[in-house]
Amino acid sequence: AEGTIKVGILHSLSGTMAISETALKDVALMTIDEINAAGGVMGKKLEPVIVDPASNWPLFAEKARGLISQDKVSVVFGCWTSVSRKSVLPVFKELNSLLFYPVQYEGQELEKNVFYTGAAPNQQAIPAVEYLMSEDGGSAKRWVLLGTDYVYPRTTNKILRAFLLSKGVKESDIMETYTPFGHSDYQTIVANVKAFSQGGKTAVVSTINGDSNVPFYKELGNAGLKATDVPVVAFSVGEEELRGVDTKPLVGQMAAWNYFQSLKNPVNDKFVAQYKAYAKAKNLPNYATAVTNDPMEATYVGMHMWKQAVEKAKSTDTDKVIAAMSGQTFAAPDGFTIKMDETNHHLHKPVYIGEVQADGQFKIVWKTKAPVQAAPWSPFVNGGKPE
Amino acid sequence: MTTSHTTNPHSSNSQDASAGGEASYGRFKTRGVDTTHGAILYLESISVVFDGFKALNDLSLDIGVGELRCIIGPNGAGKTTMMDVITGKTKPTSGTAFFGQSIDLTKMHESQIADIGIGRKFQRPTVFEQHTVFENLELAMKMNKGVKSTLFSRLSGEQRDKIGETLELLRLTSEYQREAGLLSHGQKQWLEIGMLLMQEPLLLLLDEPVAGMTDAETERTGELLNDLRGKHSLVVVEHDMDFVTQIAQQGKVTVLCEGSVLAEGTMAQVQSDERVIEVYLGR
Amino acid sequence: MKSIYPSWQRLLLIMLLILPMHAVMALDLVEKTILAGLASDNNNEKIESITALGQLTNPGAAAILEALGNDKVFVTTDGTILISQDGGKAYDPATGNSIDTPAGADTITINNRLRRALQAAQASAELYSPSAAVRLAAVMRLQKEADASRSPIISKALEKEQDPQIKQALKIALASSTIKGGDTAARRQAAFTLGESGDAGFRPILAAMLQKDANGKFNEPENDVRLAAETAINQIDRHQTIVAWVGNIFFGISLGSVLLLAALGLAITFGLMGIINMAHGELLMIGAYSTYVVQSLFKAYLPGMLDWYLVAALPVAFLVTALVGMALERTVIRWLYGRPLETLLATWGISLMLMQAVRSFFGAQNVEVANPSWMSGGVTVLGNLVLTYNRMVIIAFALCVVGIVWLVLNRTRLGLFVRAITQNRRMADCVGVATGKIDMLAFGLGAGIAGLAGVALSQLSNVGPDLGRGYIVDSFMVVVLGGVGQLAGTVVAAMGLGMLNKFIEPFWGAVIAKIAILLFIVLFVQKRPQGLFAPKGRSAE
Amino acid sequence: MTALSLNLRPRSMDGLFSPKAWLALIMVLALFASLPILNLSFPEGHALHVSSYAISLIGKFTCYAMAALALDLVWGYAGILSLGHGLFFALGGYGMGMYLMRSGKASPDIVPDFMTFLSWKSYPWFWSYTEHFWYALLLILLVPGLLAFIFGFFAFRSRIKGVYFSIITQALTFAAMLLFFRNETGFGGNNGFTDFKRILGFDITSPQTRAVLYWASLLALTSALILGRAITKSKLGRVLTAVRDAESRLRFLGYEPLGFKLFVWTVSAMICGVAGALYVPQVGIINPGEMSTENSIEMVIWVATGGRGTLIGPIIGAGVINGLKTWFTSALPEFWLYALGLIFVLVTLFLPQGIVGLIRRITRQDKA
Amino acid sequence: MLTVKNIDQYYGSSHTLKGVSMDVKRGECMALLGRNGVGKTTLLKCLMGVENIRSGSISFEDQEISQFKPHMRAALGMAYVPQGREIFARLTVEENILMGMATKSGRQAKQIKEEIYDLFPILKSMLHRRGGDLSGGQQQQLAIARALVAEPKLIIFDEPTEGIQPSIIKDIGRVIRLLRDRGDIAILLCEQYFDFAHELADRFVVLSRGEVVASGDREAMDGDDVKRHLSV
Ligand SMILES: Nc1ncnc2c1ncn2[C@@H]1O[C@H](COP(=O)(O)OP(=O)(O)OP(=O)(O)O)[C@@H](O)[C@H]1O
Ligand SMILES: Nc1ncnc2c1ncn2[C@@H]1O[C@H](COP(=O)(O)OP(=O)(O)OP(=O)(O)O)[C@@H](O)[C@H]1O
Ligand SMILES: [Mg+2]
Ligand SMILES: [Mg+2]
Repeated sequence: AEGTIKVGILHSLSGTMAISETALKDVALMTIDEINAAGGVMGKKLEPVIVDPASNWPLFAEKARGLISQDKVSVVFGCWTSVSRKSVLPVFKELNSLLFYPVQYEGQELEKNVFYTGAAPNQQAIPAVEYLMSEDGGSAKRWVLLGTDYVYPRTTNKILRAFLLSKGVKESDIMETYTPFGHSDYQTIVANVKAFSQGGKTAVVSTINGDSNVPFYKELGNAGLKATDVPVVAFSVGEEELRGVDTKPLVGQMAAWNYFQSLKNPVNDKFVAQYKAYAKAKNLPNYATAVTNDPMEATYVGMHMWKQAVEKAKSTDTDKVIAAMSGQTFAAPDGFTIKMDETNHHLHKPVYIGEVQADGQFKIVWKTKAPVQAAPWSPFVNGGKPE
Repeated sequence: MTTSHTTNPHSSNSQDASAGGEASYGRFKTRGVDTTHGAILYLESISVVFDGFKALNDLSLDIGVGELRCIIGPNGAGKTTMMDVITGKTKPTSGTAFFGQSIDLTKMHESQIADIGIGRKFQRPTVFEQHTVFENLELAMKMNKGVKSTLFSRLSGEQRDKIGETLELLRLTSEYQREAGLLSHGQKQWLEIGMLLMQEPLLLLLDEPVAGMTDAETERTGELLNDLRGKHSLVVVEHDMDFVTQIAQQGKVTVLCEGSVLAEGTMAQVQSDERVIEVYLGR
Repeated sequence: MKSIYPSWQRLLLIMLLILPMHAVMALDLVEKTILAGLASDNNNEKIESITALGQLTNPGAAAILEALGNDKVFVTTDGTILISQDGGKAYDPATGNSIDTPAGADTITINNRLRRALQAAQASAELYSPSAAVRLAAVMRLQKEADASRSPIISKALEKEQDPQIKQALKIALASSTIKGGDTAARRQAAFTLGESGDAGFRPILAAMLQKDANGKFNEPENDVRLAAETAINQIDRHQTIVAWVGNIFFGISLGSVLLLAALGLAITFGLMGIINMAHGELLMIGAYSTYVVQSLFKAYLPGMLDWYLVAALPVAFLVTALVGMALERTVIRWLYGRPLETLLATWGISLMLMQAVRSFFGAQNVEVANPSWMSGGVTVLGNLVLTYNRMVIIAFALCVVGIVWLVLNRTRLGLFVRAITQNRRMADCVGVATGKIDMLAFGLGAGIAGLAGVALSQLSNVGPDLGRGYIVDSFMVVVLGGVGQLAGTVVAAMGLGMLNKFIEPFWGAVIAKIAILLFIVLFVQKRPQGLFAPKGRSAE
Repeated sequence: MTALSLNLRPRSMDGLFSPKAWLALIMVLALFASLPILNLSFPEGHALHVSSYAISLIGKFTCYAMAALALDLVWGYAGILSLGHGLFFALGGYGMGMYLMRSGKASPDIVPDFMTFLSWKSYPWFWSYTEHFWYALLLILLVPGLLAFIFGFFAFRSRIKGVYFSIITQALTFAAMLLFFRNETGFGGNNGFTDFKRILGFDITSPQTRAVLYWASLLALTSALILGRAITKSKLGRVLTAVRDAESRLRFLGYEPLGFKLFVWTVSAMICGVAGALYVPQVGIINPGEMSTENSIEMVIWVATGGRGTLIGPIIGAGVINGLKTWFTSALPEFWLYALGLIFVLVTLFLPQGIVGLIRRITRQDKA
Repeated sequence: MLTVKNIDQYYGSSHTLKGVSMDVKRGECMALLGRNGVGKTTLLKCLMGVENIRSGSISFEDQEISQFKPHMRAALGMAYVPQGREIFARLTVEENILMGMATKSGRQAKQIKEEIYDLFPILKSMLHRRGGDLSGGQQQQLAIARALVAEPKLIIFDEPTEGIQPSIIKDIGRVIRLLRDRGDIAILLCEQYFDFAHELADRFVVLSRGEVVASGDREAMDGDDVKRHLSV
């Protein structure tokens, strides 16, 4: 309709990624409602256009093209996996449109048409490992880098390995293991981790993806590997993922994120309450147990910043909005007024490390003093330079 | 026992085909099969064992060139199994099967065996049910059956005529466009005989060709086989004694029982053999 | 999120906490100075304080430690340590008073490091616990803290201990604490003891003894002891090899039984009935979701029986999936017999709908299905191989289900009729088999078995809309590899693949193992083009 | 008798298509071929304008249609159900992807990111010469063809049939997918290849290049259709159907099914590879997801929906199903699976011969 | 016992049975004759319910059964020996025979009566062989045995002697005569082997192109009229 601004939402609502991405669609809609209730953007209401790329990568590209060229959306919020982002990138570049990508990723990328509101490796992985090396984190000496076999874990682990080596960890004290997508039998791996941990204080860095986490944690719990023996820090496990796990045996296992639902600050209190109310009002399945998590917060923040940028640019024109985005700040639920970097399209983000509690929430055991600037090009890969 | 000959007949066969379709199935040629000793098929002490059960037990048999041999015997005597061995469907546990003097059948595939000139009609009529009657005959027709020549093959007028003649013979002309699966049991029997004729094999194996045919048709089939006698070698398995009498004439009839030859002789001799009456004919 | 269900549990915890405290309150108070460290921001000071509390070995200190572990200890703005109680009250361990919780009191955060210190501190006290299990757990924890300072405590406990198993564990714990500090003989003895334990955890200590320091001197000065250490290392390594083998066998069987369970229903619907049932995975999923629903109902209405929800889930899951299966059979599949490839298309459509239905009802996220307590954890064998209870239960369960299926198919006429129908539907009808009814029952049975498998799978992995997709390919491979329609083949194939996988995985990793298995299947079928248990002869055509 | 026998022929053994069918084919072709012209020559907003989005969609569907046609050749005619055609499709795609990956770089020796992450300084041997378009084209034909040939040779020689064959094609494809998922394999892991820039020196995103790619796909599809038609109409086609219905009987007529099966199987794989190769520049990504079980099963579904054993049916099926999918995922993002699933069920129940069967039924009724 | 009135049957658009009427009485053997492809098998299939009829009526023991499914007809006491044997190839011989007792209750259907083996001794020695592995004639015997164990009221034979050795044909003839003489069972025998049919039949019908062209008592069977319809 006239007088509205269309916003594309490109998250898988079916297929393997629906488990994670559905909540992002919900939070995006909630944010749109919120913005509209407050008068919209430049006096115009936002109109969401939802499509389902069905966890199918070429379909992501097709849908992105459709959103931009058919539906004429001004901006797209979407994608979760790196490959989906890679798949839509050429489309955004070709049609010069704007994508807000809300998930932590492996870095090594910087595109004009994308704003990365999730963490770069230095905003998540490195601090987590530093913590585990510290006395409080358990002074780990041996490392298990465990991941699902795809790009994010591979790259992250490559960065971590280089980082660990630079800290004097020996090659023989690092074990790197990968599992196929959808792997559900972690018996051997848990046994191996256990055997490996006999050699000294060991920590596990898990980049296991999606569905595989449940069987992994179940096996871990039942095999009696407690967080006090071998702590596991995960980069892909948040509140939403823990909804599907019996967390009692996992108490003390860790996750590193830039946001946790359990953060105590007024912005977050409001955000959490707002989402719960939204879930209830929309009668989302399982609304009674609705939670917020890091990518949801990143979506929320991203959308608000985009709104501010549009208002600053007084236009939804891609180039003008991109220019206006630089240096935008927003009082985020993560407890800080965070800033969009002037040049690198990533947010400055605080890093938190949380331990799983019996109720599926995280207890924050460590945090950075201030937001960290993103380093999309890791100094541990290719000398920190783009290709 | 050499195997080097196994490819030979193949090539000579394809030359045959490229030389142009023969207009009739009547002409008898031994296409590279060495029949100098007058016999076209030698089975020597063949045994076939299925999970300990001896379906064929040291069976020896030979068929002369141009002979029409009837084989009878109780149900389960091993007649079909014998044909399975000859056509390569079943590998014998022991023993040898030679086609002519030099071709070892036990070392060949079904298709190679068919290619060197052994055709078979199955006990249960087996035709290509989704193909029309015409196409069934076309598929059976003698020609080079390699991939390439099949891909580029076109029916010549002569070949078409031949199919037409066969259809007449089978009384299936009016059905030629129908799918073979829709034929009645007896019609399928006929069709399969027709396919066998189209193959123009040197040796024809017919497993119960008249089962399910009316008496009149049985007689006709008998006449047809009598026609083929001398031009082809034939092995016919049947339980219909009138029919066997009709086609055996004065030729040899072999009685199989429990996997080996029980008796052999003219129809009259065999029919009066006490053992044959006991196990087969009944009183 | 877990606001409703843990309430009963929390209640239990609180009760446990309060009960001993009432007894304690009158007894001992704890000096404020010892507690002061807890109020510090520095974890080192907290740990000092915790260690000191542990050495007090009095029930008052124990109560504080326990409360710390349960996040029940507060520090007020002025640095007073309080234990929270029911109804907003707090107990002051230094004074024994119960007061209102003051505003601004902050929970003392326990992280892993503190938790570890806490456990060690509690361990000393727990060495005297009346419960053997608690004692054993405490000893095991002490074994890991190879610290000479603990030797006296352990020796004392060793004198008192009666239980032979715990005694042995104590000896090892003692050895691990004396190996560094004791005299030559003690060290040598300790090395032997550690070697006998077979526990790889001690290997680094022993190995370190054999290494030379910066000055080129051995860390362990005595040659004798070094020899003993070397023997011990060999002993440990040998033991570990055995452990690895036993482990692999167990893992293999357990993976095999998972594959078997997942495939069994398909062995009926596809193997016997000839339906290429692409919705099989979704039937597994329905079974798993039934488990979830039963669990939720138990939480809501029978919290006391929660541990037994799984038993109730079995018949429920069986019935629900069987009914779904029968409904599918009557509405869709019955029209497709004899057209197997069409069943592929239709059941694929059904599977899409079922998946989406679950998404609409239960959300796209996984739902939580917890192991009941009797299925949590595991038993440790051979020193450090944990055989988890849930896996063992599932192995046993798989055997039971196979047995039942076998009985139904071979001891009732259903099996005979089903096989007859698939081989010649028309003739089966002619001899008087009510084909419609049998089809429905057989499909219902296959679906129900899938439902049972779903219950088992819910105990191992995630319960979500995609659950089925993860198993469908494997299930088909198992059924086909075994030979379609051969129950025994299915069993052997499942176990074989499970074993093979688990024996490859340690060498090549999970990814290559999976690839190797798939290629193995490709090659195996070349050898046996009709599967493992292929019918031979004429009838096979 | 001669008069009679001259009329005898297998069902419509004459020409490839009836004159009417030729006409229809040419008309449909002309219609589709003219779309890019409409796209280029009319501005957006004009009544005759065809959006680039539509062009890219149809281009993509054309490739799918080709894959479906390839599958129909083996499944519909020779009764070989492959649950692994996604593999050949993907291999063709990867072949093209390798070329595009290198042609877009300033120099073809610059290695892509994922190799940098692996600390590879130069391309591994299996990437050699892929910067040359014609060599890549060769790979696109040869790799799927050779793989199919070798795999088929052993499988058919072992007389693996029916579900057993289907399952091993599935196993092979699954294994290949896992292999390609691994970063070390050297094909970009899960991310595969994206961000293509140039093809034969032309900007891959320009409307003209798109139009050419679109036409190329259309041409390839048409050629594949005619080739398929020629094969199935020949005597070899009838042998194939005989293989499907009674393979062992065929042997006793002197045909060795191995060669026949291997022939269509390989041809089919190659067509599928070409489809994949044309698909990649149009969608801009190739990753191992193309080898997932679901994708291969979906191809089977296109064939079944359109009408198995008709060649034209799979083309229609691929178009219809993908069209619906595109439409549903935008129009009913949260419910489309119900709709699609229901369509599959209804098609099987009410259109046993697929869409083509329905059309035939209707036209036959008209005549009757 | 079985009455067929005016039934019409079509395969697609081809009219295979045209107004066929006949009846079979208890205690008699009725022979169905005709050339190949005239519709004999089709008629029997219609009686058994394997093919649907378009019009006409079929009644069994005064009950209209033309809408019944085959298994319901079997339950009423009809048994069928089809042309082409149609045994269950991958069931064992024993299971095949047990299938014949599908209409009986589970308990009754446990034990196979020895009488059957007296008739077909070969089956006893092959109880555990798969049906499909048997020779053609053995399969035919099995198919007959399967029908007999059902203890039916009406038994329909479609060319039961096909592929069977002469001595056993005689045995089968004896059995049919025995059944007929017992008087409580009706037999419908479709047979090409004229002498065999002639010996057993009380009455006969001849089909030609889907129509009944002749019928009568045994005496009339030798008639030229019949011969004409059977010859080529
Ligand atoms: N695969 C097999 N397994 C076990 N026994 C078999 C197998 N194939 C054949 N037989 C047995 O071998 C014997 C010979 O069978 P065959 O079919 O050759 O008999 P036949 O002489 O053709 O009989 P008929 O006249 O009944 O056709 C039979 O007893 C049969 O049961
Ligand atoms: N399923 C079918 N669809 C179409 N036509 C059929 C079908 N089955 C049989 N027919 C045709 O119906 C006619 C009668 O066939 P039927 O099998 O009843 O003959 P029959 O009298 O039993 O012959 P036979 O003595 O050869 O067994 C035949 O012309 C046959 O081609
Ligand atoms: Mg036989
Ligand atoms: Mg008949």
